[in-house]
Amino acid sequence: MTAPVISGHAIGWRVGGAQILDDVTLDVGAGELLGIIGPNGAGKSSLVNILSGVTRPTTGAVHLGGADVTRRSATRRARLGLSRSFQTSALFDGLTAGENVHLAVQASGPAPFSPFRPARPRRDPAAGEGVAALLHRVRMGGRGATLARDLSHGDRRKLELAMALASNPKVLLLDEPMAGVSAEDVDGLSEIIGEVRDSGVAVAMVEHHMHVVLGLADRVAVLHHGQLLATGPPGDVTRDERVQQAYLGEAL
Amino acid sequence: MRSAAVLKALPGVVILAVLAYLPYVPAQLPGILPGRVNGPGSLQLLATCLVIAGIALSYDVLFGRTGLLSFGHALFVAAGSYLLTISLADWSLPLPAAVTVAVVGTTLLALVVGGIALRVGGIAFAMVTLAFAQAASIIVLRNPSGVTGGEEGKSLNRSAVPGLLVGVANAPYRYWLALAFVVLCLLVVTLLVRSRAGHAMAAIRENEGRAAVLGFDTYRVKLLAIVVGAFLGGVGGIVHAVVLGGSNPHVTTTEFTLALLIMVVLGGAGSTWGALLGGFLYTYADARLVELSGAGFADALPEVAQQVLAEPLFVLGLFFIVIVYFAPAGLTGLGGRLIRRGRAT
Amino acid sequence: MTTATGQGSAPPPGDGPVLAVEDLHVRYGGSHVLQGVSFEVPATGVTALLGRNGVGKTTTLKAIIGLAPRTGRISLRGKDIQGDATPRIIRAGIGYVPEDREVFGGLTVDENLRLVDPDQGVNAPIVGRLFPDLVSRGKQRAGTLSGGQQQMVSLARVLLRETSVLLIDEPTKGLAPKLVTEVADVLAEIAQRTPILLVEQNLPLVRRIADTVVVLDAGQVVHRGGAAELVADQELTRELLGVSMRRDGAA
Amino acid sequence: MTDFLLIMVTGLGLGALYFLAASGLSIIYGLMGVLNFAHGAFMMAGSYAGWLTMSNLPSGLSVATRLLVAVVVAIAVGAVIGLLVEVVLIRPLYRHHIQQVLVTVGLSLASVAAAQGIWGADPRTVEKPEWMGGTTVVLGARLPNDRFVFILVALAVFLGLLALLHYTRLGLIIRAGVENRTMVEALGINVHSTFTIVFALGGAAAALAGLLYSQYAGTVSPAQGGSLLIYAFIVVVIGGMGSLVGTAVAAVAVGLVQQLANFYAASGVGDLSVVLLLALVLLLRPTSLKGAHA
Amino acid sequence: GTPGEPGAPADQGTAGAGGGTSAAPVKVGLVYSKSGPLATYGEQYRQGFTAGLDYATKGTGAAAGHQIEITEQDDAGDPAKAVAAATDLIGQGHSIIAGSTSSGVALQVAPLANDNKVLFISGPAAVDAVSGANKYTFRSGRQTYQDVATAGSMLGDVSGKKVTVLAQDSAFGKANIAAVTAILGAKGATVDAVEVPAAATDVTPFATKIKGASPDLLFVAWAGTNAAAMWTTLEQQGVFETTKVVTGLDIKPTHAIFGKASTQINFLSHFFDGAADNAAYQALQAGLEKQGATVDLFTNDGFVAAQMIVHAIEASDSDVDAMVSALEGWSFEGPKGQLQIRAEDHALLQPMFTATLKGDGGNVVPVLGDTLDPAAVAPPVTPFK
Ligand SMILES: Nc1ncnc2c1ncn2[C@@H]1O[C@H](COP(=O)(O)OP(=O)(O)OP(=O)(O)O)[C@@H](O)[C@H]1O
Ligand SMILES: Nc1ncnc2c1ncn2[C@@H]1O[C@H](COP(=O)(O)OP(=O)(O)OP(=O)(O)O)[C@@H](O)[C@H]1O
Ligand SMILES: [Mg+2]
Ligand SMILES: [Mg+2]
Repeated sequence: MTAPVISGHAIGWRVGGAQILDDVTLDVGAGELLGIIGPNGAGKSSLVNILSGVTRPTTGAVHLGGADVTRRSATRRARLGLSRSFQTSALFDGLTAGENVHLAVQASGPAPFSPFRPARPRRDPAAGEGVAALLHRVRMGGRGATLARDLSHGDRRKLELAMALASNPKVLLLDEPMAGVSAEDVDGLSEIIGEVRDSGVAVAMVEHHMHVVLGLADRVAVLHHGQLLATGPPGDVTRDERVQQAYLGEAL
Repeated sequence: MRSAAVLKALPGVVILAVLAYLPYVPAQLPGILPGRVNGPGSLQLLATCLVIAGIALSYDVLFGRTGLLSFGHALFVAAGSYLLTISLADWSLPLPAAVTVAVVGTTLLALVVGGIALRVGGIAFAMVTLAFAQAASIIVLRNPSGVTGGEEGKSLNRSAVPGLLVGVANAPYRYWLALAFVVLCLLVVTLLVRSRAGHAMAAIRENEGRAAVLGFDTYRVKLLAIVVGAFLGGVGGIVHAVVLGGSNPHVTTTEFTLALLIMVVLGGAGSTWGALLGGFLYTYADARLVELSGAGFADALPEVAQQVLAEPLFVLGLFFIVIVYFAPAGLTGLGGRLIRRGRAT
Repeated sequence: MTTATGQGSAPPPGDGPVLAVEDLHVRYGGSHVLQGVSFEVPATGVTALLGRNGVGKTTTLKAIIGLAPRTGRISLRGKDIQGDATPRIIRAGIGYVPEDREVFGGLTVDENLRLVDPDQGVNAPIVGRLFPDLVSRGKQRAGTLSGGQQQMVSLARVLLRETSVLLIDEPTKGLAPKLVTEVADVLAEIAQRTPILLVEQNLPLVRRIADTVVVLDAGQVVHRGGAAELVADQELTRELLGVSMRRDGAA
Repeated sequence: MTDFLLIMVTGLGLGALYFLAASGLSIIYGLMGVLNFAHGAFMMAGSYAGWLTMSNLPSGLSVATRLLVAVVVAIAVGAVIGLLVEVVLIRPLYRHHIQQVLVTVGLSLASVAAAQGIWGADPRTVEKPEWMGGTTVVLGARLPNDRFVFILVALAVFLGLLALLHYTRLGLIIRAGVENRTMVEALGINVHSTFTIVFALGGAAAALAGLLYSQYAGTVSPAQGGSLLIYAFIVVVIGGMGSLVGTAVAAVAVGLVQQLANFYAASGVGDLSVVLLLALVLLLRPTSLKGAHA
Repeated sequence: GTPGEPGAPADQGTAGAGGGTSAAPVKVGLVYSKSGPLATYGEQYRQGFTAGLDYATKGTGAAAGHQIEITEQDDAGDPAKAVAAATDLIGQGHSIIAGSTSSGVALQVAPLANDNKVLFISGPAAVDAVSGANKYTFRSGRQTYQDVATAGSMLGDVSGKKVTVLAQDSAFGKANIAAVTAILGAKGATVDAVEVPAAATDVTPFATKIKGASPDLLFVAWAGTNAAAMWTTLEQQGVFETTKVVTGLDIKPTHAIFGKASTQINFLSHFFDGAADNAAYQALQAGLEKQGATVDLFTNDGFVAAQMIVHAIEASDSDVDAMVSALEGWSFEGPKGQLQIRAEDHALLQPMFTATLKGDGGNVVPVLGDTLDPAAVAPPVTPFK
């Protein structure tokens, strides 16, 4: 395996007197997909927040592409090649799907808010094609002109993914991308995520749909009460008795 | 594609061309304009309306485009206006230098004030900008070392500006100056809206948290919006001072910012022509309602009602509420809706 | 009165449905989301409302309690509630668990519950029995709860009051597998006393607790029947929902 | 020492007036997220209602009696105005916070202009009970009696509102409704009436503040409410946007800082002391101002 | 064609041709506050003007055979509106503008008069800078200097006395402080000032400072809305016990705001009901009565403005320079006594009054103290720039 693209070292996070995360160390390499599972409230979203820079850890360090980014803002990390999605979808509801993606492309490009550069250079078809390609990549080719607020749930999640991909990220953090997605779309989404991973991106995915995690993940990390309970290939982890007891139960 | 773009820009160009030609139109429009259209009174009124329209557009960069509710935009207009009159009169600078001082000074002020005020967001931002503008207003009224003229204002040093801009007979030239300012605002705002900055501003207006995570430095984008708005507002202040022959403390007040807000909403926030239309109509109505109230149209009403109707702000305030209510997209939005409905049936 | 025992509420007239929806239409601006939906919720058990993303399942629930602009006939225990305002409909005996939890993030867990039942809050017996995790978190602001914990608050909220039918929208969305099982058990238990109209994507769960199913597609009901039969019929599930059950069972 | 005592007591009195002016604004903002720009107009309504009541009651009654009646009338008028404004103007714009602000801006412009049209722009004198116009000498300082009244009223309003918010079901429903009105309704609770009550409360508090301020100023004028409103805004911002306790602390701080700066500091500092205080709070603790509710 | 011109010659041609036989009317524009914060001042001015025009034209409304046509415009106290209105009036051929209720308006309109060579007669605006502003600007009321000089007269010999000015920290306040320092300082008084910030709500700190310094004379220059609170505080803190307090007497409706202090204050006054008695005063009183009004502070300014305008038109109906020459140095009788327009800077030299208030039923009314000679309160000459 290649050197890890993103890693967290001994991450701890205390808030309101509670130790939410405790000594969590994990990493993801290029072209690798790490599944993060664990009971509700285990600290998965908190971990994603810390890796992406939305919250600062109390202890420990985050490295991105070899550099220590623990003190860098979310914006800086985004520009260093980190992308993420949210547990509850966050889109520009008043804009169309195409515009949403376009903004994501612009945000990750050079001079993202220069007042002196047109947002859509007339003679640069590449920009427009980029948007179309991204939409196509998440199987939303025909929906570019639909307002985000009018999209169905599954399409919203796909759109989020397209936006996360707009920056050609080195690292992609996904927080429950399949939540509330119908069975049919789950298949589509996992296929897309698989393609992303195969293109060489380091992907970390929090997800409760076990069959998706098992189908996609190269390695799985299990969080429990803020601690790393187990890491390893999916098969090993699901056989781990503690994992079964804490997380899987008698799965439906 | 190209011809479509030309077609889209056509109405605007026609409107501007008609406006530019007005000083050659000797017609009388009784009730609408005082005296003939190209008389000094009418042109002075129209010039004032145009300047304020441009300033309203500068405010729309913050409010309509970026979603920043600022109650302190007056500060920048006042800075442009006072810096010009003070540099001309007290520092005896030549006109180009004075204009430079006013523009640069206003922009720097925007950087400082915006930099501090943007440490908070939403309604708190509105209130903080209000407090700053209020402080500026107080300073102007205190007349420090006699430079601002306090509540009496500061008149323009007429010997320092070209003769063409002074005197009643030269009203057409001041009118064209105001029109040129509007064109400048239109160009800057149109280019800004199409630029990456404009799109980033729209993103912040829609969902600021999301924009931040996408990688936009929202603080800087908002600061940019404030600076661009302040730049145009400052230029507006300069033109305002020239058109009116001086600075007066009214432009420092909260009422002035509130009026700008009303204009923008009236015309349609986030719409270039909307802000211009709103600014123009508000100023026009404010000036003409005073006239009309004396015209006796309300004689049939009881005296109290007459007294109340004689207050332009009462009429404007109520009208504004009605607009917010029934045409939240402003007059331009309403117009668009009517046109679409007309086409549909 | 505080547990969902159903005693005291008037029994449904005969064996008739507790909730009947007839020719329900919902339009949002230009789009006609529901185009004449009709179905009934029997007085016992779980009725599952199924369909692909965006067909209007959530909209159906919202329309029933007056949160979506609707036309048609909706009656609760034979009484017409179509024109009523939301709070009235709710007080007539409907409990609603929204799709995205919608807990009050600024309020504590306890306050969230006291909103429904001023007297008990987090110490209500039913909370202790079904969601022990919440009891110790009474003073935590609900906005800082994990997604799953918020779902528990949302569920607990409707169980504090006595209702004749519960409308529950994707209760297992974002829940850990173990919790999914637990919630399924809770729902099954509740359903013994109070009928449930359940929107759910998780077919195994539907198979486990639902008695009847109603499938929506393109704004209309395309299938009604027993839950077991539908889930067993792979052809039909693929046709109606675009999936087959095989692989799901493998986990 | 004598001077210091006098400055402190009048500073507290001023703080009390600021708190009264800000309290209505603060609860309406804190609970409903509505920045009520018409608050100044509410205050003006209170002061005019009081003035009209006092001048229309038979002059045989003592001034104090007439003042008490005026207080009741003003509070009632404020509550009714608040109620009407909420039902007619605010409610239909639910969720559109900016539009709500805009409507109140329009309302404040229109109502001040209307008052100016009806009663003129000039200040009108109001009567003041003999005792309230007098002073009590403590340690050589002549402490104006009316400040004690202001302080006591402000304290009563503060405690009353605090209790209402935190110990009543109404407070709970309001706080929930601010976040998600639809969901409160979906739990079977009628929020409309609750919000109307909040606005009526805010209106009543504003009217009371307006009336007391006119007692302090000795006059009523259309512009009075607006001038007090600026301070109310600053107090609400420094206090942390909608926190009642914060508002109270900030009101006292602003009142004291202003008086102390005016007495001890060079002219010019006193002038801007309040804005400087605001900038300082902003630079040091921006997070406390991000808009916590209740 | 030339912008702004094309239609003009034709327009004016017809107007001019029409007036071939009988003398053409002279158009006079009044730009003053009909609405806004100074509407009451404006109303008084207008009432006085009507009475004055009647008096000066002997009821004909014409001077030297020219009908005087009055056009009124409201400036709402806003200089921007005033400039627009004046521009409009000048553009329509008005060669005489009068009005300016507020100082801000006066200072912004005065340059217009110079730019366009029209006669401007400023109204109630008190700012000193109107005198000596330019050749075409005159005033029909008093100026701040005359107010202050009147106050100074009340102290008798001020040499070695301590004088404090309590003023708002604004241009108006600063002008008063400067005037007091110049006038009374020159006579040997030590003058200091307590400036109250515009943002101060409560004046207790300032009253305390004054009490501590206990000056011989306190001159109060206050134009704010919280005047009543200020007087109450001065009274409560016992300033009147040790210090002689002087201030200007404002319009009638404000006489009540002095509260308990009213009988302890010495007032200087520009004009009030019963301040003088002569033919002009009686004409003013009668003229106001016809309009259902009574004599008050600014009715004088309107009356005098009308007198000046009629005098100017009698000199010439269109040559503004001739009007200016006729007015310069003119001496005449106005309602408050003998007035003279000083040629060097167009200051209006006029008598001033002192007064006290006395209770009269529930009301307070002013009582005349001294009448000061115009020369005793004459401002220094500020020649035109
Ligand atoms: N600001 C906070 N204050 C107090 N507790 C918090 C805060 N933020 C999170 N928590 C707690 O930290 C724990 C972990 O939360 P987190 O959202 O990371 O869980 P999760 O693993 O993503 O769960 P889920 O699968 O349900 O989304 C939860 O118990 C939550 O209540
Ligand atoms: N407020 C609204 N305005 C406009 N369209 C809406 C609105 N709410 C829902 N829709 C549209 O109505 C359709 C049905 O939405 P609904 O949320 O009911 O679907 P659903 O079946 O619950 O889907 P999911 O499985 O994703 O939850 C969707 O196409 C959606 O975009
Ligand atoms: Mg989570
Ligand atoms: Mg749904």
